[in-house]
Amino acid sequence: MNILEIKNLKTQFHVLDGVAHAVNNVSLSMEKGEVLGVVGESGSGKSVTALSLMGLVRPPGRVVSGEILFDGTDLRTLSEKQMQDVRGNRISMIFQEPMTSLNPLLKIRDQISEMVMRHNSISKKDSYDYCVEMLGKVQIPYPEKRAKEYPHQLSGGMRQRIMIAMALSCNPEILIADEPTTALDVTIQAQVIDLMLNLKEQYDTGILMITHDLGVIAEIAQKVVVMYAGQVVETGTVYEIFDNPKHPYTKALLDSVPKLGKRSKAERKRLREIKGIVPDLFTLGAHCNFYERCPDADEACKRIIPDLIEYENGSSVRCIKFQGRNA
Amino acid sequence: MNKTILKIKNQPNLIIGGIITAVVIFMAIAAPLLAPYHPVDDADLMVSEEPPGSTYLMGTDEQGRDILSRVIYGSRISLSIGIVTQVMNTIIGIILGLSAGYFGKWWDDLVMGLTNIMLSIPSMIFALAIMALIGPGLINVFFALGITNWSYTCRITRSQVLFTRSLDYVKAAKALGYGDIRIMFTQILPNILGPILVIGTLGVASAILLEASLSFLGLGTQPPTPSWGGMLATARNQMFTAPWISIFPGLAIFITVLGLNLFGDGLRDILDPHSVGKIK
Amino acid sequence: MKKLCFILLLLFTGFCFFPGSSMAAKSGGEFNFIAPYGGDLSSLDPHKTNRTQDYIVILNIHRSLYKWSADAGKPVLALADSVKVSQDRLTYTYALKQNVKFHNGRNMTADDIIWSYQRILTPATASPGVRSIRIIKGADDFESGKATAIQGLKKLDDYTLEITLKNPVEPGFSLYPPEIAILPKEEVEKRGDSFGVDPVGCGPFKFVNWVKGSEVVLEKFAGYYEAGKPYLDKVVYKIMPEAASRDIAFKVKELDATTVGSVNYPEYKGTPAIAKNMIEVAELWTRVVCFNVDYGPFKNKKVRQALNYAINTKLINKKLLKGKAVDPVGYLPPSSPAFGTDSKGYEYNPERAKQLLKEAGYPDGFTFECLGTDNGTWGVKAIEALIPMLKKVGVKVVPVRMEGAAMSARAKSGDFQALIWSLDSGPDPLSALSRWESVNERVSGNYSGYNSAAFDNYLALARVETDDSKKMDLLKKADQTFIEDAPVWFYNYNKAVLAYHPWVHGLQPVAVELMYQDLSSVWVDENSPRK
Amino acid sequence: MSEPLLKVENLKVHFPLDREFLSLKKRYVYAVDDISFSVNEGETLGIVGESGCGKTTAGLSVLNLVKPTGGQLFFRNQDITDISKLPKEEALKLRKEMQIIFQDPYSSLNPRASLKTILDVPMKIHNMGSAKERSEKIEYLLEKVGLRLEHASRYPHEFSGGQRQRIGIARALSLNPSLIIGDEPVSALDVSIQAQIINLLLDLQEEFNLAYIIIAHDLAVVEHVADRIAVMYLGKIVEQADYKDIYTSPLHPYTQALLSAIPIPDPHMKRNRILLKGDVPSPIDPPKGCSFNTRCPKKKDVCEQVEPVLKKAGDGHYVSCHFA
Amino acid sequence: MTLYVVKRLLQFIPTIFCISLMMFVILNVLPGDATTMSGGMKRQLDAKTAENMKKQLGLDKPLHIRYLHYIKGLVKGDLGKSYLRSESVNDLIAQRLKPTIQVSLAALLIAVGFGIPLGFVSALKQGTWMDTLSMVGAVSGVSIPQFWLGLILMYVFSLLLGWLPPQGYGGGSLVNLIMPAFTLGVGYMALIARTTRAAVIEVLSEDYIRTARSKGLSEWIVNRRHVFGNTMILILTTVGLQFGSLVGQTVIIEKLFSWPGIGSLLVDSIFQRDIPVTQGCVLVIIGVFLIVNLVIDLMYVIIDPRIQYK
Repeated sequence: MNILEIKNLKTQFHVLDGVAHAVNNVSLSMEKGEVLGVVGESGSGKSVTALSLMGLVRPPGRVVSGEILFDGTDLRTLSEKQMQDVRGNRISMIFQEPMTSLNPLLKIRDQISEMVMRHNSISKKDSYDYCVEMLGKVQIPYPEKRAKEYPHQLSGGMRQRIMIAMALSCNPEILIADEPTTALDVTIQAQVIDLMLNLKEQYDTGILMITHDLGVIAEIAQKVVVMYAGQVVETGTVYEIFDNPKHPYTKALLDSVPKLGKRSKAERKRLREIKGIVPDLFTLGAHCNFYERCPDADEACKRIIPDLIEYENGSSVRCIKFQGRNA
Repeated sequence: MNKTILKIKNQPNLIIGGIITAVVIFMAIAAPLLAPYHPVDDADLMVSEEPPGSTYLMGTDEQGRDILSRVIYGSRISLSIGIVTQVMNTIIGIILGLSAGYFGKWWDDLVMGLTNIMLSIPSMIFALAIMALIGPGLINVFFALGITNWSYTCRITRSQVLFTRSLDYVKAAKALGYGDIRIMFTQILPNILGPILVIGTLGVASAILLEASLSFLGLGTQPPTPSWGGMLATARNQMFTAPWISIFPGLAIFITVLGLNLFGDGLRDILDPHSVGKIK
Repeated sequence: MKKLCFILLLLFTGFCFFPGSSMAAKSGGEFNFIAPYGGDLSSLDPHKTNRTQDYIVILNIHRSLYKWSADAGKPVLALADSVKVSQDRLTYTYALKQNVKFHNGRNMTADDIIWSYQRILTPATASPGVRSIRIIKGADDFESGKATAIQGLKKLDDYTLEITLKNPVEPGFSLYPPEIAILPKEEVEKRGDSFGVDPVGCGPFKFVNWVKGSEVVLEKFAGYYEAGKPYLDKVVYKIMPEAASRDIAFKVKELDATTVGSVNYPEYKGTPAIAKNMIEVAELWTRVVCFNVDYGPFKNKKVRQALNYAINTKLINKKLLKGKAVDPVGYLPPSSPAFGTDSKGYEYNPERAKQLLKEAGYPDGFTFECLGTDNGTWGVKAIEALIPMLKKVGVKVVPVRMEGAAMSARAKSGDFQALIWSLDSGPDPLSALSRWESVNERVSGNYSGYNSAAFDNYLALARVETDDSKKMDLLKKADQTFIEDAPVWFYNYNKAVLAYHPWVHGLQPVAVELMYQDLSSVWVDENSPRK
Repeated sequence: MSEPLLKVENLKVHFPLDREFLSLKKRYVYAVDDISFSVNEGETLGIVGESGCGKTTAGLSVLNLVKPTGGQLFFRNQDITDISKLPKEEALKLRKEMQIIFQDPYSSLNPRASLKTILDVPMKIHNMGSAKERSEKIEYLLEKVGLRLEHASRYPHEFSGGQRQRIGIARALSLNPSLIIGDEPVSALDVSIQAQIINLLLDLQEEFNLAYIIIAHDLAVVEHVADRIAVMYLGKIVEQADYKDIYTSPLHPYTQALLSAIPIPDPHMKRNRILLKGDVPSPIDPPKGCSFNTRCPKKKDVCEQVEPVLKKAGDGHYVSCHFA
Repeated sequence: MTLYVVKRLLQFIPTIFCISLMMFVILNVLPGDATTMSGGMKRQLDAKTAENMKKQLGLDKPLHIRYLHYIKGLVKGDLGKSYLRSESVNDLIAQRLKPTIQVSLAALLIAVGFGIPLGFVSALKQGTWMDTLSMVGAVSGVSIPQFWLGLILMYVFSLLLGWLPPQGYGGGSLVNLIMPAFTLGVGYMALIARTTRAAVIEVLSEDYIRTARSKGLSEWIVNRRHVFGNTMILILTTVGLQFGSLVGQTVIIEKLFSWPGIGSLLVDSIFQRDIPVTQGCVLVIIGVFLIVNLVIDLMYVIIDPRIQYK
């Protein structure tokens, strides 16, 4: 049973330079309690997809078309009021920048309790107690004390834990994590990822993990969606993606990352690079978005916009050269 | 380039303000061509205080001078007051702010101390004291207002310099062997002109108003110089007996200052959308 | 007897104003007046201020030995019932009123007058009134510390005072001004400096309070020596330097009376309801542009005359000042006893002016700077009006607006070419003209630096002349000489105008300064919003 | 082996904090606290560490962009601890020798200068040839870093992040330096661009025999480019070794934790993580004894008392731990 | 905190000292002195009396001696004695300070009361006609010469409508306060509205606002709880800095409305060359500015937990 299914989502930004096709016909699905990794470089549309899903795209951005089926309901048909009931309650989100994502003027417990009280009929006092409990769950030392502190008194790692505590405080069905560890140091990142996985088990929350870091994806995700220039180019299980990538972009991406401990004197010279740059989202042509950079591209790629081909349940790839499972 | 035009198109403030400013500047430049009479010499007491009519479109003042001509010539005076004083303020502010922010240490302390002192003296009062010292007159107004209002520019320049100085390209310039002066004027200054320009534009507006206030106290430009502030101040006693004498210069000030303010606001929105916090 | 006469007179005047009115109807009510000159008052200690603004109020708190009578056009006795003058006109013996009380309840005696005059003369007081007291014999010795008392001041008994003068001059002119007020010694000493903000006098009104920068409130002094007066219960002086604000305040009936500037003059004149309630008076102030006779072109008499011919003075007075001025003849105004009825001033004659300039060696004219203040009547505004007129004869005038204090400093130092000012030209014609004596420095008011032996001579003769009409003749001749020499451009004599609401009665045409209204005889009828 | 190109001895950089009112004690941020290292010609030294460990400050102070508080710097045996004290000519010559590439491609280029200006002015300052020669050099540099000549008149905002980083590299190269400090040169770039820049750096090193100091938080990147790696923690070097030794035989518990924390892009590799407790302490009040003792899984009493010294643990392998 | 306040108060000393020196020099070299004639003077003092007066006032002593004397008094909190008025400057200012503070605070209230909502509306409706209208309206306020506005208001509300008294203090009653305060506050209002608008727009783009929205909070709550406070932090400084110039502007307003404040006292005393009074007024106005800004800084502590003064 898919708890979330996005179909043909299109989100555009109407700015002075023209129209940016930030999310261009994205479809993906996610099962209850699963960790879905969305990987892509900057500008691939992964964050905008998440914001579209939350109904938090602000002008000049606009969700143009598509369906966002959450537990069978199309979120796009809900009123703003109904959407507010979903946000934070059934779907919650944590962001990349823990340093700026909390209101500097409010105490931690107030920031958490305002959300708990918004979605549950609970007294302020109880919500404070609950807040302390949640802080304990995200392994914040001295939760009673911390709850009364302000964000600036906490380190980045702490704040991200608080964001997680907050996001989980209403027992959401889906937690969207938009690059939750990118701004953190490696050792702290390890702590946070560890924490998220633990909590996922505990709460049975599905996680939509958005990141550019293939390492993080490999560690946490069960299923992976690879995005490029506003489109999904490949989906599959984490093993499929990493062991046997189908799309040339996925392949190139995996090859271009320096891998720890894999280096020898000879290998030092050659990291595999992807030539060129990410295409301009304002001027996408009627062709495969990756063709300019693709090592395998030919004339045909220049003429056709490839479809996302599903070759197995839940696995698909967007490439006209793809010939089937073992090609 | 195209993008800039698009940006401007989206700023009604900037367009309205820009048009008004342009018209006033045009008026100032082309005053001798536009004005039907000489603003000072063509006075005739026989026709004093004529209401607006076909001969005198805006009427005449108590000396029998054509108000339209005086308003047109007045744009020269009032604009030059605004611009000259603001250029002076800006130059002082930039030099002090730039050097203070860049060199820091005791010089910074000194400049900031001075700036804070200047900031705490209301400009009206400082200008008043200076004008009392040197007496009324156009050049004196330039001077008095030109040395009173630099503290804002200085402060903002300094804070911008502090911010810009920490940027990597300034470090790179240093590593590349750029000298201090070169860094200040080629690496830092061009990148902080935006907010300074905005302050300057708004400053032009406030200088025009300040001159009007000084004129009210009898310390503005020297009659018969047709400055709008001076005209308005002189005519204030006739506001109800011969309203046209005060209305037209008053409107000229209002429209020009409004235009400059809108222009400045629009400029800020384009150049420096997040500038509020930087004033600190 | 006297008292009876007085009451009769009072009743008579009362009937004239408002037939059927009684004393009771007259008394009571509040009167909102103005203090229009410059900013706030400085001090209500008459001996320590020289500002008209302060005198307007001081006048009604304090009393001097004499007071100005608008009817008589000269000073009359105030604190004395009568005076005996000696043959040589040097000794005056005053029979002081016995019912004059200070606001603290004490009777005023000759000692108070002596003490007050000594205080004025004491250098530490730095009083502007010293000049007035210097007419008394022995004043110089006292001033320089050589004597401990003024020789010419003698108390015969508590209510009899003898004053001996240096010269046979009319002492009333010197002793009437508000700054020569008689003060109660004990109150002055008790209060020290703060006497200026909490004055005690013997005038018709008691000081109540002074909201600095806004208003001064006085209330009726029940013990005032003129029976039945004052009528008003309360007087409020609003400190209002802005003419436009005054105009509105008057129109909304917040003021009972206001001074009218030239700007509003035609309007007020043209409004019948107001026009019939206006007092106009040719004040004893002459407005002139002083030419600095030490400055190049102005050394030549012809140039100065030429400028007088070149300016259409009447047009300026008519249009710029809207007729709120009296066209000039000489220095002395028409209300002065020495006004030369047969003397003629300068007429507008640009041809003559050109001719004279040519003769003087300035056929192409010249340029000069003229200083002036911001004043609406006798400030740079008037100089501006000269620009086109003088341009016609080739002379360029550059107005230089200055603040009063700065200009005054330059006037005194002689560092100017010309300046416009309003000069005090009365009430005593001799002292008015003596300003221009060559012995006087610029510091003492001879701004032009006028220096004429003939003029000096007339004045010297007039000073010792005991026959009044001969004296006046001499002064007329002096004025004529002054016109001829034209060290100034004769601009106008001030026409002061006071407008009041119909419920106000008893304001007087005071020629020395229209704002010097003695409010003791002013009353308001029941139409007043404040009664 | 000949003398190293750059020798850093006991470098200290302490930033004073604003003094508190009425308090006599001045407090400092101990950003870099007594580190020593050296770089040979043509060699790459990698410096890794987490944010706030002082690695960037160390790099900047080598270039005299931050004044060292203590210690000495030698470049080709010349004392360069304070370049500003040297004669102007001399100082300029030294500036030429060492250049820097920054992390953020957006703030490292003057937005108001065209590419040509960015490259031309430094050469002009150093009197490198006539206008024509310089413009030829610009052409050559652009080609080297993979940009085209027609780009020369453009302004930084017209380039993508990767291209900007190339401009930064061209700018550093323009003076023919022998040492380039790369301060997180690829961490702000997308994965696909990262590889391009790493390859470019490696190519240039080979061609011009450049020495690099690559400062980064990403151990994988550093390991890929460096010959030797120094690991920094709280202003100190805790371990220094050949790139291979760091990975295969890390001795310091911090290095071990760091290595284990790095996510590997391989779903089959589920490792045993060494999870460190808590956060990095503030460099204003570094812990007594071993600076890592607050988080160290192997902590003993001695660690709280005695500060370990950097000791030799193998061929070119140094570590500062009581138990390594 | 107390320590911080003490520290700040101590920092006032050099500022006040510098300003007093600066103003002392400027004022004492002004042409003319207290003995020369100025507006409304009846007659010229004769030379001897003028000299006398100068001696009484100590004006015959050299400048630095006078300054030393002045500073000695200042240290004791004594601003000296007026040259022309029979009062000490302390007393004079004490009487006039209250009206000025009253009118300034009322103006501030009007400015803030209208300016902040206007700025909010404008920012929340950014780009709409309401935005343009509020901003043009706000900017208009700052574009009218104050004395002109004052006279127009006087004309309309006193003469035509008869609602408000045209002038005077009226014992500080509200009806007397309205017009001067409005005239003074309207320009300031524009500034606050503009600053607020920019601040709100800035705050709206912050990450924590997105977080707040992601929690399911309604727009109203987001604005009230998250936007408002953070906006205040951005505009407080402007409010404080501008309050100084507001007090400076009372010079005009007080003259116009016969308001018995320190501004009109200052103008009068400049024109009368009553230097101790001028000096005193300037120092007090600056003192007010410094204290207001100290209060603003302390308000930061209340609003912004990140700021702690020790």
